[in-house]
Amino acid sequence: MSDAIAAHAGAHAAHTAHAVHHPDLQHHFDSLEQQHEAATLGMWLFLITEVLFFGGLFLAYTLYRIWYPVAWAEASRELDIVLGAFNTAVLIGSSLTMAFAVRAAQTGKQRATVVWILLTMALGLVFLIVKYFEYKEKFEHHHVPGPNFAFEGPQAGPAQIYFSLYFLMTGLHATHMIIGFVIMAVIAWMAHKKRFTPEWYTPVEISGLYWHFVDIVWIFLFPLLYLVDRAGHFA
Amino acid sequence: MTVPAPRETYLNHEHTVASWLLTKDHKRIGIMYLVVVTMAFFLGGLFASMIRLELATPAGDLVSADTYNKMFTMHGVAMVFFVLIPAVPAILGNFVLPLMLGAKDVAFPKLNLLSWYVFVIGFLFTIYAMVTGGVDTGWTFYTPYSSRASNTNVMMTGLGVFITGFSSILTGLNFMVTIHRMRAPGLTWFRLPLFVWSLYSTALVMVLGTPVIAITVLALAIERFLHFGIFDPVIGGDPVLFQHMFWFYSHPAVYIMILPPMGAISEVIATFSRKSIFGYSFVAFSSLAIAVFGFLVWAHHLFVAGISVYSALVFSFLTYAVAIPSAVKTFNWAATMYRGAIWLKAPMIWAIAFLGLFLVGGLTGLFTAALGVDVHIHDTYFVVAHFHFIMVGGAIMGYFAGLHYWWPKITGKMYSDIWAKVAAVIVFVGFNLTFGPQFLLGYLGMPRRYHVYPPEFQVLNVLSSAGASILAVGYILVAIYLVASIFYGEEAGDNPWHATGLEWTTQSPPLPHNFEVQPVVTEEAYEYSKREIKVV
Amino acid sequence: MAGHISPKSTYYAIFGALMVLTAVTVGVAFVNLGSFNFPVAIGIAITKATLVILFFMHAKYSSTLTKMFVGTAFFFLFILLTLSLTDYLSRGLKTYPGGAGGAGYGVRTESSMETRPATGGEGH
Amino acid sequence: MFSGIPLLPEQASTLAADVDALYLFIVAVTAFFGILTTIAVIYFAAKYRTDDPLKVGARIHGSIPLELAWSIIPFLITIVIFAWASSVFFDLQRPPDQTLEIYATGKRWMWKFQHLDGQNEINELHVPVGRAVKVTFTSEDVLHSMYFPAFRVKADAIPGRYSSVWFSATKVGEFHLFCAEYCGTNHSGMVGRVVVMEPTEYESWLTGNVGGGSLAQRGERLFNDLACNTCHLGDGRGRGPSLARKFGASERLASGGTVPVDEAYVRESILMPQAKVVDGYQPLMPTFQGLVSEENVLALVEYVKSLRNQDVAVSRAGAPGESANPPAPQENR
Repeated sequence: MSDAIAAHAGAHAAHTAHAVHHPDLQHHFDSLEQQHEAATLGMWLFLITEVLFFGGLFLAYTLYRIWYPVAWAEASRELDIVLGAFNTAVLIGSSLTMAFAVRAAQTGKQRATVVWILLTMALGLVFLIVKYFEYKEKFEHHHVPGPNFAFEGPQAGPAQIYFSLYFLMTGLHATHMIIGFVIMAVIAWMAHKKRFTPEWYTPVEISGLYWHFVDIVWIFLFPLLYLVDRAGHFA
Repeated sequence: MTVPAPRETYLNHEHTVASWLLTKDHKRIGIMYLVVVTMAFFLGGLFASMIRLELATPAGDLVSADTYNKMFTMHGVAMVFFVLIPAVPAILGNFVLPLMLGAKDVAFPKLNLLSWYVFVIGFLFTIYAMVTGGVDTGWTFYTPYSSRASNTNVMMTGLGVFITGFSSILTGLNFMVTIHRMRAPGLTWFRLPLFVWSLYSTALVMVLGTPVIAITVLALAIERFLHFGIFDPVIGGDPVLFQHMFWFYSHPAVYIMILPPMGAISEVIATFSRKSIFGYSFVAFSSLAIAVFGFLVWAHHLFVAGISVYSALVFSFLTYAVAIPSAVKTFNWAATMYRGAIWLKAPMIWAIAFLGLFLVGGLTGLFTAALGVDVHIHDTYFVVAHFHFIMVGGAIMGYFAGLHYWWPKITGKMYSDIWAKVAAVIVFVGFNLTFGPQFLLGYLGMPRRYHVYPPEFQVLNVLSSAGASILAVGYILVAIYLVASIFYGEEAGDNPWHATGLEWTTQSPPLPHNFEVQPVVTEEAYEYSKREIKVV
Repeated sequence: MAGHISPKSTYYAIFGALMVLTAVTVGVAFVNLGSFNFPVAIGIAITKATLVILFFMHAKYSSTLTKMFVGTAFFFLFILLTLSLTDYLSRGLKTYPGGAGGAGYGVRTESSMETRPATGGEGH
Repeated sequence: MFSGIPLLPEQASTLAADVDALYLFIVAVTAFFGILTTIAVIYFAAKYRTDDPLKVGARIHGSIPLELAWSIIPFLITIVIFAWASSVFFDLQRPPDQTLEIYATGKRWMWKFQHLDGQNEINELHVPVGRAVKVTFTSEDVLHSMYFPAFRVKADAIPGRYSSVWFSATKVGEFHLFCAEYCGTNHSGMVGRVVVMEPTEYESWLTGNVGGGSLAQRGERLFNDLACNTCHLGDGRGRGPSLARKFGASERLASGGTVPVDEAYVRESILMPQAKVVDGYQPLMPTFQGLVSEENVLALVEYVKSLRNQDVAVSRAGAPGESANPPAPQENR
């Protein structure tokens, strides 16, 4: 992905797109078609590694949830379900705007592409701001694992595991969001410079894949972390 | 008569340092990996020498216990992450994969360069960790020792491994896309050289496995640094979970190490037997089968680590299943030689040495997979000997076979055939003497990672140390004649082995963009019997 | 350049479905389904993820190869989870007359496992 | 010089011979296939050798029957090995019903053994010949692994959990005890010996080394010193449940469900008392995490175990040591 973007950055602006001698066609590819396929395939493969990357944490999560259902129930209740649900909606919304950004690029609407990407970034920012306040609250309540960790009751040990996983999972997710935010900024700039055409919009598309993936991770994190035992089954 | 102008090659078309450090040429990147990996190899070898010297006597008289522990840890880290994993894919794979496919480059040349930089940064982190006190956890970083007890540079080393992991992921991703999308016209999947199949399988493991070690090491680092607790038994965590996650990658990583050398061996044996590989599709699919089955067996490293007995049964059974594709490959290689026209040049000698050692390594795996025996030999020198036979006897010998095979293509120069054969024999003998006795030691009960040991084990340890010195001579010899060939070697010619394969149809060293005209493939791989071979 | 262009209505429909499913998963979390809360929540999350992959990410219109890659990712994730759990879920089982204490016996596994399904009937 | 090197370690337990038989079987199988393949490769290399680089080999592409044969036959052989090895494994994992119980803790860098009669040993373990011995152990710090090569048994010591090995020694003598899981600086110094003695000698060793009463008695003293007995009254009317006749049975939990009362549950109840509260009782008990060492936990566990056959127990506060209880059973199950 970075390849395609960087390659593009090095190439001169493409006002007159032509399939054979397109300025964005790198020398080692035969056609834009081949280049596009390679780039999207590469992105999908990268996302596969991301699935397994988060997968290790999902394994730890599953194991400890089976072992410590009560601690999971109690610790999860410390999270604010309203903020969690709000953020879920925000992120799904950003996926929608991202899908529209790709669509605008596909149909050659440069200005609309910029607008949709800026909207996506705005929603991403909202998500991160909400996340910041959630983290802040955790710091204040000493729910950050480590020497200062405090948790009422007998489940303090396993609850610390829960919060370790909470911070690792959401922290990594937020890191991905920030990276996505930077990528979006680059893409918005490129779109603003009218670098995309219906013949060549690969960077928009593969950045979109990445953004949607980050959304999917959250779609799993939300029920796993916020909705553990709201029905009061274990405590 | 005028002196003909030297041909333009990827080596001579640019000369500046920047032209190397900023190159996007897969061939130059392969060479840059060669340089770093060779450094790591001699670094790891240095640590190994220290270990073997220390173990020549039962007492801990050469280095202190702490130093010894750091020695074997850093030997493992350097060799596993910076030699075995990148050796064949990143050096030989990078160099020959696009050539074999008839492509101008890999799919993402800049990403390829980035992988090298990521690799070097990871290596520098690890070197930094080594020179500022070292690390003593063993390359396996088992918790809670690594997270709580050790007071060495675990964080730095872990970060080095984490960063290097991304190099591996990006290389794997690049190779997979390249093989899918960059094949020359006519080069269908079943016309691909078997080296490509093995690289594809390897890339699959890299892409699927490496992220898990990345998250595991990251979790460990955070547990150590920020005192999070995921594996911490004090708050109810399970240290064995770390082992599960660690081996989910690190066992398939063994296949990252051994599959590409297997592919190189297929090339060498077919070329020097002047025959199609016996059972092409079985060899090809066995690579994929090894890659996939390799993901199902990791807990055989945990048979005495406290996993459930039922789980142990499942993993033992699956381990036997993964043994079959490796056996199939070996039988096919042997069968390929049947009624061949066997030209015993140096690469073939290395390949035959590989067969002998890999055979021992693979067969001794049957012992470690057998539950009843593994309880006794787990964490003893038997296991040490077993995996060295696979990783050094298999992976490194296969790497050398491949390096000797493609060396004339890479450098355009031919090394001394006779010295190469002598080196192969020295390495083979030295290797067997080093690690053969360790099987006996292990079954007699000598645990691994022991700085001092009971005196009754001394004779076998002395034999092993003696073998190690022979081995060292062999490796140094290889370095000498290969380097010498660059300066004094004869011109190799474009196809010195009279081999099939697209990489031999271009000049040696190749053009910057590999081929003058886009090659088109019209036949299967290794069609020696059909083919009028171009005589140089 | 090729590439499927979905109508805007499709995106709106998927967005709507995702929002509804989010509301459902929150709502259902407050209903005591015993041991089924977890599978239901995961089921809804998988459905949502599938919608995103198929429509927002255009996997539905992509090559077989892409689809295979997506499948591969989840297959190996499945392997990681299930094969690890073969250990954890069978650790507590009594395997021999000697009782507890054999290799593979976990201190915490067993009772918490037994607690979980057994509590089903009497949630407070 | 080399004649002195044995190929097998001493066989000193009932299962050692079984493990060695399996080992030798695999040696035979692998040697057969290894030598067969090696001979084939060397023979082909010699017979079909040529120095003419232009000669080409025969046109053979493969053979499906051969491929199937050398896939299926090795697979069947590995199945045999798998089945045999698994049966040996189960024997190694499954102690007989009557075992002599010994407790141990691993800590950097020593093994500490506790006998039921109260004898403590460090890096040395005395056991009688011809009797099944089960060592139950845990670790106080990092991973260790208890390894007796002469008995062919090994298991990792894991902090927070109990592991065990069992063996029945067949030879009088001294054998190695190793730590097989890397545990830091002095890992290779975490070694010791197991001394196998004639039963009579063992008895006299036991009586010569008594110190401070049996393990169960030490547990009882701890039980009183830690004031456990103020709540866990013998008649069941205390704030905590009576512990008489509990071990080996199962207990109903306040959260519903049952839990078998075994070493692990007793240990957990001492260190994390509110994890599984017995039905009908309040979660009042404080944790003893950090207050009781793993060795003392084992003593308490053994004490609770010793109460399994008693009708009424644990009500005599203030009478440490002078026990009216029958001596703790030396044999478990």
